[in-house]
Parts: sequence; C-alpha cells; structure tokens
Amino acid sequence: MKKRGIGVGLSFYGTGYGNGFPDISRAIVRLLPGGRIGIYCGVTEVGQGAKTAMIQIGAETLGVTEKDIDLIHEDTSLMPDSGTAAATRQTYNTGNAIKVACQNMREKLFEKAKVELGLNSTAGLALEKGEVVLSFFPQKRISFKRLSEIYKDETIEAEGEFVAQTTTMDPDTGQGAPYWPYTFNACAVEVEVDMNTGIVNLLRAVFAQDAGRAVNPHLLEGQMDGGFAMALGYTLFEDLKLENGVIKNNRFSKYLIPTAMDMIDVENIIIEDPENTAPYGAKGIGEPVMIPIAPAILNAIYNAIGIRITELPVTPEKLMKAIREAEVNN
Amino acid sequence: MDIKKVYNSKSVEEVIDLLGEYGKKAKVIAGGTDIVIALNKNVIEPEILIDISKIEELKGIREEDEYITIGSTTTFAEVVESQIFENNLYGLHKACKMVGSPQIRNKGTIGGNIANGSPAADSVPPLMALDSIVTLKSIDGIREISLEDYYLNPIKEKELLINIRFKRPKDNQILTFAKLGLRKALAISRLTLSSYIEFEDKTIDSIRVASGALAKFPMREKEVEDYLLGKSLEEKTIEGAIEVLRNSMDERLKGRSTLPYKRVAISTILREILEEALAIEEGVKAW
Amino acid sequence: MKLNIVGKNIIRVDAQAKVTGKALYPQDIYLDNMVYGKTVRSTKPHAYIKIDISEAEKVDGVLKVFTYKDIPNKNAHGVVLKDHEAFASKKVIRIGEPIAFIVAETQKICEEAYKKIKIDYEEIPAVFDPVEAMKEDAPKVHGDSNIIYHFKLRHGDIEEGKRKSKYIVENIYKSPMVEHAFLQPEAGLGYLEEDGTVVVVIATQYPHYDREEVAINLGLPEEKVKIINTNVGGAFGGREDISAQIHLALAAMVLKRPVKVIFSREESFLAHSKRHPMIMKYKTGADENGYLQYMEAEIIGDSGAHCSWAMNVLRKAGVHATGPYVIPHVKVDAYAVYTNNPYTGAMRGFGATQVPIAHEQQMDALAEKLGMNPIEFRMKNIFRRGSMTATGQILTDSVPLDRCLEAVDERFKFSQLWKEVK
Amino acid sequence: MVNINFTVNGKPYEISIDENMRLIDVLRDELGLIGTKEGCGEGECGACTIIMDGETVNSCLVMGFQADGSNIVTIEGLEKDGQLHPVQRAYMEAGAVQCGFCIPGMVLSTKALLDKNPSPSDEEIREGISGNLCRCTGYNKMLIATKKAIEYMKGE
Repeated sequence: MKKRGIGVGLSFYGTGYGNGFPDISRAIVRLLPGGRIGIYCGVTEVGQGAKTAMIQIGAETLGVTEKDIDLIHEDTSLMPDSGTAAATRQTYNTGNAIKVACQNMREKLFEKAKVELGLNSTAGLALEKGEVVLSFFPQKRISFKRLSEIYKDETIEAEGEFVAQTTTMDPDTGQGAPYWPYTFNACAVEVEVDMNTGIVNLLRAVFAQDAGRAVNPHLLEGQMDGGFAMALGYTLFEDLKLENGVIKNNRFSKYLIPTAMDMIDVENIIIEDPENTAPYGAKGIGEPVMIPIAPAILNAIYNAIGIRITELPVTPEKLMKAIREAEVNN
Repeated sequence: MDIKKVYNSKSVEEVIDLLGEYGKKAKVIAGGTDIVIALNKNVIEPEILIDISKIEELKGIREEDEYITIGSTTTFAEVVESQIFENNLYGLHKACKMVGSPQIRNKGTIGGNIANGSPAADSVPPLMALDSIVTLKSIDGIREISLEDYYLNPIKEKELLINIRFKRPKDNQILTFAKLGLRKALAISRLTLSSYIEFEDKTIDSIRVASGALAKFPMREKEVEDYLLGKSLEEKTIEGAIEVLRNSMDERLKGRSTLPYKRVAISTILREILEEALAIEEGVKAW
Repeated sequence: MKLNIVGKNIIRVDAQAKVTGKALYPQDIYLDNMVYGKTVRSTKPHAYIKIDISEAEKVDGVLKVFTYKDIPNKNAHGVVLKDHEAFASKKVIRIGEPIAFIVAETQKICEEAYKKIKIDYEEIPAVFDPVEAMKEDAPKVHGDSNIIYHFKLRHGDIEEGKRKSKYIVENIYKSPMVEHAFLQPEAGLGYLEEDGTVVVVIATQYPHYDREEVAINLGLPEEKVKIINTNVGGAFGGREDISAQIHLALAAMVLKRPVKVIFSREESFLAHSKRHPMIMKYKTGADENGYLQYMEAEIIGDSGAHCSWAMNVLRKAGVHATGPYVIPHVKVDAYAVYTNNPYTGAMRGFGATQVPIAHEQQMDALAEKLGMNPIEFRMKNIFRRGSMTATGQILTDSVPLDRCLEAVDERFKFSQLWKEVK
Repeated sequence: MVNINFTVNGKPYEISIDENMRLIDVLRDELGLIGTKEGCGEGECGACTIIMDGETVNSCLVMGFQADGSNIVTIEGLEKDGQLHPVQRAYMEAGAVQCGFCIPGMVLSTKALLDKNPSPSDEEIREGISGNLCRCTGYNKMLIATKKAIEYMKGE
C-alpha cells in the first residue's frame, strides 16, 4: 500500500561571517591594454557561479559586457583578499566590493576623459559600451581602448572594499545583530510512502527562493536544483556510519548520494525584493537553497502516514520500524 | 597492483593453458567492473592477468535446439538489447537492466556476475530459477554443474567459465524478477527474487523461485516452491507464500540486524514477481 | 533601475573550458621533474604514538618522509582555534589525522614505503558520544573540557511564554553526520619559484587563508608563499580547512622539486570535515489564536576531534533555532563538543540546515493542535519587514518570506489540497 | 611493459605501457587527456566515462592493456573542426555546468545516449546519465540541456 502526503518547509538564513567579525571583501580594477577591464579579486569559483556573477556586477557598473572583463582570481600574489567562498557571502560581500571598485574606477576614467576630451568638469559624463561619453553631447566620447593607449605607461586602477555590518552578540543573552542580510525561502513537496518497503518517493516540488535580485537566473535555478538534490540525499539516504570513530561507508558505493533517477523536476520560483545594502539588490543564496527541503519532506511524510520522523535520514528501515511501532502502540 | 604479464587472449585453449600453467598466480579479466577495483585496492594481487573479453566463442547469446546459451562474456547490455529476453523471459532482461548504471551494464558480464560469487548478483536469481547449467573448462576437461549447486562447488583456479545454458521455456512458462535497491540507479541489491512458473490457467504446475541477498549466495527458495506448487495464483496464495518465505528467512537470518526490515520488505517483491508472472501469462505486456 | 547585464542569463564564463575538458583541476597538472607524495594517517581514534620512518626512508626512490619534527615553525592550524597539528606529534585524536608525508619518485614507490612506516599506537580511552563527552569524567580530546563553546540566547521571559501558551509541543530531533561528497577528490602540487617563493597549487575555498597557514607553519613571510587556486571541483564547506597545503609547501621547500599529491576517494572521506550531527531538544508553544509564544531549545553538536568552525556553526544553529518566526520568549542553549569522531566543520547551511528539521516539524505539530492549515499557521507568525528576531535584531529591509510562501502555496495549490484532504 | 595499438579521438596510437595501468591512467598520464577525471576509482561516479567502441565505459574499471585494438572517444574528441558538439553547446547554454568535474563524463554519457536514442523521454535521459554522479546541479539543467541538444542535432 502506498500513501501520499504534502508538506511545507520554511527557512531564513543569515549570510556572512557574522557576529561582528570583520567581514571584508576587496577588489582592484585596472584598465588593461586594448581597453579591457581587469578585476583582481580573491573570489573563489567553487562551481556556484561566483566568477560569472562577479563579472556581471563589474560589467554592469562599468557599462561594458561580460566579454570585456578579465577576472583574475587564482593567484594570491596578484589579487587582494576577498574572504572565503562560504557563508553565502560572495554575491553580497564581494559583489559589493567589486561594485565599489568599479564605481571608483568610473571616477578615474572620467578624470582621464575630462583631460583627453578637453572638458572643464566630469559632470555629465557617463559610461556606455566601453566608452566615456558626455551624455548631453554624445559626440564628445573616448573609448577605454584609446585611453589605455594614451596612458600605456601609467596604471589606471581603483580599489574597492566592502565591510559587512554585524554586531557581536551579548555572551549571556545572545542579543545583537549577528548577520546581515537574511535570505528567505519556502518549499512544498508531495511524497508517496510505500507502507510495505518504507521507500519514500518524491512526486512534486515547488520551491521559492528570495534572492534580493537574481544576478543570473539560470545560475540561481541551478543552485536551487543542486540544493534540492543535496537535501534529498540528506533527508533520505546520507548518513556517515561511525563505529568507534571509524567511517564505515567511506566510498561512493557505500555512501549514497542521489543519482539523476532519484531527483525530480522542481518548479523553481525566484522572488526578487532588492536589498538596499546589496550590489544591485542581490543577496546570496548558495546555502539557503538546501535548507527548507528536508523539513518539507518530513512534514509530507507525517501528512501521508501520521508518524513524525524525528531523526534523519529517513531510510526505509527507519520508516518501517516507525510504522511497526505505531501499529503496536495502536 | 603488481602485475608482471598480461595476455589479450584470442582463444579458450590459450586461456586454459595459461591457467593450467600459472594457477592461482593468474586471474582472468573480462568486463573488469569488479576485478579492477579489487586489483586497484590490492585485495587480490595476481602476477598474470588474462583478458578474455575478445574471445569470440565466449561472446553472445545462442539459441540451439531446446537450449539458450549465454556466453560468459556476454554483457548485461547485450542481454537487455536481445529480443530473446522479452515475453516470458522478461525476468532476465529486467534483472540485467537494473544492474548498476549504463557504463557498468556495457562492461559487466553474466559470467563475471556468477564467478564473483556475490550474494547480490542481479542476474543470478533469474538464471537459477531457469535451472541453468554452468559450463567450466580447464586443462583437466569440461565440468558442467547446475547453477544451484555451483555455489557449493564454485570455479576453481584453473577453470574458465565458458557459458551458461538453460532450456528455452514454453509460452506458459514465465520468468519474472524484482529487486529492492538502495536508490534508483547504481544500486546494490538489498533483496532480489526471481520466479519461473509454469501455468495451467491460473494454477502453478511447476515452479522455481530463487533469491539474492537473502543468504551467503543466491539460492533456491524451496519452501516457497513447495507451498506454491499446485496452487491457484490468487491473493490468498500470495499471502501464504509471503508467510512461508518469512518463516524461512527467520530461520536463516536469525539475529541479523537486517532481518526485521527484510522480512517486511520481502512481501512487496514476492508479490511483484508473482503478480507479474500472472499478468504475462494473461497476455499483459510487462515491458 | 534599468540593468543591462545583471539579471541576464549570460553563459557561465568558465563553461566552455569545462565542457571541453580543458578546465584544470590540481590532479590535471603535471610538472617536469615532479615527485609524488602520500599522507600517512592515523588508524586509531585516540592514542599516543611513536613513529619509525627509518625503513620507509630506505626504500629506493623515497626522497624523504616528513613528520612533525620537520615542521620549521608552528605545527598548528585551524580556522578558529589552532587545534589541528599539521602532523600529529605525540597523540592522535581521530582516525585519519595526518602523521607523516612520504615523498618519492613515483606513486608506486610511495605505496611501497607506506607499508614500511611503523607507528606504535598506545591506545587511550576515547569518547564518541557528544553527550557522554560533556560529562566531567569523560576522556578529554584537548585540554580539560570537551565543551568548546556554549551559545546562550535569552529573549523575553520563558515563564511568561509558557503561561500564554495553550498548546505546547515537545520533541527531540537528531540529524546525522554528512559528507560533502564533492566530485573532485583533494589534490595539489607544491613547487619553488626561482626567488624562493613557495607555491601551492590547490582547489580551495579561501586561498588567502591557506597562504596564512602555510606561512605560519613554515615560518615564512606571507609574500614568500603563493597559493594558486585552480578550478574547484565542488566544495560545499569541505575545502575550508587545510588539507595538503602545508605538507606540499614543506616538501617543495625542503626537496626543491615539484611535489604532487592526489587523494583517493576513501582518503578524501578521511581528510576533510563533515556536517555536525546535532541533537535538538525542542519545546514550542502557541496561544489559542495561533500565535507563537515561546520556544526553548537545547542543541548539542558533535565537533569531532577538531574545532574547525564549531563555534560559528553552533552559533548559527542557535540564532536560527526559532526558524523564520516571531517568538517573543526564547531560550536557546547550543553546545559544541569535542569527541574522537571525524571532525566536523563547514557544510552548506552551517548549523542552519539542522535546526529546521526540528522547528518546521514543531510548526506542523502546533498547527495540527490548532486545527490549522500549516501555511495559515505560518503566515500568522513569519518574519516580515520590521519583525524582530530572537536576537533582538530588526529586519528592516528585504524580507519577502510572505511572498515566497504565497508563491509556493499558489503554484502548489497547497491550501486547496489541504482543504480537500480534510 | 606491454604494447598496445588503439585509436583515440580518431588518432592511431602504438604505445608501450606498464601492465598495471588502468585505461584512465593511460589516457591521463601517457596521452595527456586530462579531461577524463577520476572521482572514485570504483565505477560509481562516472567522472572517468569514455566511449569505447561505441559504448560508454568507466575507464577506471578497464585495464590499459585491454584497450588494445579499441576505438576510444574522450571529451577532447568531441569538437569537430573547432566546433563544439551539440551536447557541449547545449550544456553551456542551459546552465548545466557548475563545478565541472563531472561534466566530461556527463557530456559523453549524454552523447552516447543520443547516438542510440535520438529522442529519449525524460525518464530515459535520467536513466542515460544515471551512472554519472553530480553533486552540484541536481541534474535538472542536464535534462534541459539534453533536450536542447536534441533540437540542435535535428537541425544538423
């Protein structure tokens, strides 16, 4: 016999190091030969898409395309420290640092353009497709490429730094502002529980994630799918089995993570509500995307069979044991 | 790994000569899906490795007279793609289709599945339910043994597994298979069952049931067979068969931590193989 | 705001290199004159050790076997507390702790030498259960207490909260130890540049942190250490702590040859941190109108043998223990505890992935008592703009949780389905 | 040492290899084809997937000498005249790539699937890549990519 149920899960997530710890990201922007823009920044691409998102933020601020930017982020001797690729902090923290650096760079470029265009002021100057343009008399314009040729013996660069705002919590009461910003989400799932084998099947999922603003919706959806899959493993399979400190399942044939056949289509919804302190309103989502899934599944299992599973993962054995115990108690 | 010499063998004779000469120093490799892991982790340390995957006479599925013969290096994928294993032989198709992943099915072989002696070998229960005969060859000659007895007297160091054969079933003789894995792909079986049933209408005229992962090796479930023989396949019979199998498991797996779960879950797959057999008998396509 | 690039689905800038197989991860890099390393790791959870490397060093092709004696400066690292030794010196505290690093001409010679390393373990009592570990008479992993950290949250008045609660639900929840299972096992290279700069090529989450640890352990100024971060084959928190960075830098510095190490999948399981398993005791109360009144939680997290991010993880668990709900009276105690288990640290969600197992089931249990649809009940209590969290923080800006929940309800037809089932 | 003759990405090789090498070691260490990745060494993750005589195999489970006489395609062999294979292009465009470590194997499994079955169902696509583990993407963008690739291949 199979029983179906639905469940919902919510979460909030404070991003950044938090608790008043200095959370600093830095970036340097430099005009490169040929008018290309170099962004030097210790942002790590772990697969989450930081490299692309950072370039998008830089390109937006400097009025160029992603193809005009070189992000140098591999070598500690060439780039400033931007903190760890963790704590869901790169989009917000390092994104802010890059935005600030690019804004400073814009001022530098305006100064050079003022000289080269013979203007009295930088007022009215704008950046447009790799050129500095006097917005109300667009015939006055000079390209980054031209500037890089004129100033080939001089480094045109600007720095940017962003320090996140949190406070240390009181050690006795925990009162304080430990994180900023917070990201929110909600997920609903439908499950089917096989009462004879204890196998839980996911049938349907709808997942809404607040992103402040989505820098790149495809990347964001990819994170949501990936977080969902990781959470599916967390809820149903994954358990590092220890015996006197020994990991009993230390390989992929013993420690099972979801395959493509275990995963289901997820209806992802991106909720945008730009955050004022964030670069173009964008908040981080890397960690939160896995959080509300497990509770949604657990609540759906309860809805299906009337038994609350309080311990993860919900293996078939555990579920059958719970079902048997419930039968005995009734 | 400390292999001194390797052979890409082209004939059975060459292999059995090599095995005769080197004995336990030599190992045979075909699909490699188990043995390369063992080699790489130094679980086995042969000096000689003999590849048999390119030997023509060990390959493929043949229908001869009343027998179907599967060469030992036939891959799971080849079984899945073969039209022979549709209709009433669907159980073997289904078992092979549920092995590992596409990559594993493309390389892993029926012979390897038998020779490795894993209790969870997916293709073995259906072959056992078919009352298959295993042919092994060595410099001392040919040995034929039923798959059921094979595990008591498995492959010896000088032997090469040549093929496995079984009598082609009649239309009213139906092979089915069911598996409970840990996830939907790449899943090692935690329970498998296969049945071969000869029907006379709904009545079971003859039957063989084989299980995997319920003992040290795949085995025939004779108590279930005895119970089902001569009965009409209906709900009451299925319930009864489940009880019989559970009692038999209680004996066999007494004290095992896996027993409480397996004895419950077995009902689903025993029901599946029996109901599927009936459905095929009644002309419902299961594939 | 009109945006041109932000908000667009531009193709990942690293995608082409990845779909063509050209993207380099550390294991893909081969240098001239390169030698290989292999880490020798503890096989006992808690023991005094004596190491004899003499036979291993005699194996033809072995350049050197490094141990704690070879660390030039500080044999200690760690993201918060410096409680990892680069090589265990006197005592091992978990299985998998590095004891030595063999460097040889080939991987095969490394394996040969590995068999000849003699480690004499004098086992001492170990502790594997965090609740046991909190007791005074438990074996101590470091120092004189296993309790690394106790986070306290006190908001409002719990007794008043209880008085106002018509419905109270109570349960104990447990979450398991989890492996990151990123697809690329750890690997790295170390080499020297002409000016003596030590270079470590690695896939890491935080290259500047790695640089700092390498510099401290080797006694070098930071500008003499360079970390090259390659493509990273997934991380999820598992590449925050040091893996092979110090060993590679040390070997390259001493031997003046490029050294490469690749962990097998089994070694990867041993080498990096895990997700903290947590025991979460919860009591949550709501009044007759369905408003949350109080929540009390005790959370115990097993940090294993090293602190790593334990404090931050249990702090995060504590801060997020309420879930995204306004609760006027809250008391949380979260503990991080040492044991002789594999060490735990950062993993996606960082403490906030564990507590929802508890708070979200508490919410549904309360909704059931109130006879309410779980979404209706949540809508009464969720954070909105201007809400105050249990730490007293005011959520002044972007708080679209109501929109998230409404969107899910609408698309899923949750409330409608709920009504139909009832 | 043992001599083997085989074709890799259309190019014939005659090389002498150590008997103890697995095919993945031959491809990476001897031929420098580092797009083939090792994620588990036991045929579970599929990162080392290659196409051998038309079928996907885990190159960590094949001994090097067994490749004698075979025809192998690795990820490096998919581009034709500087053009990406439709599956590669579709993976990029659909956002199916994250950390990238599983991608060479995943792309080859997808290609092999479409070579055999040009219009697979969702279930068949999931089944086709079920021997390739990915921890980042949750696989769903790979389904989208595969459908995109089908369209591109129809247009060719």
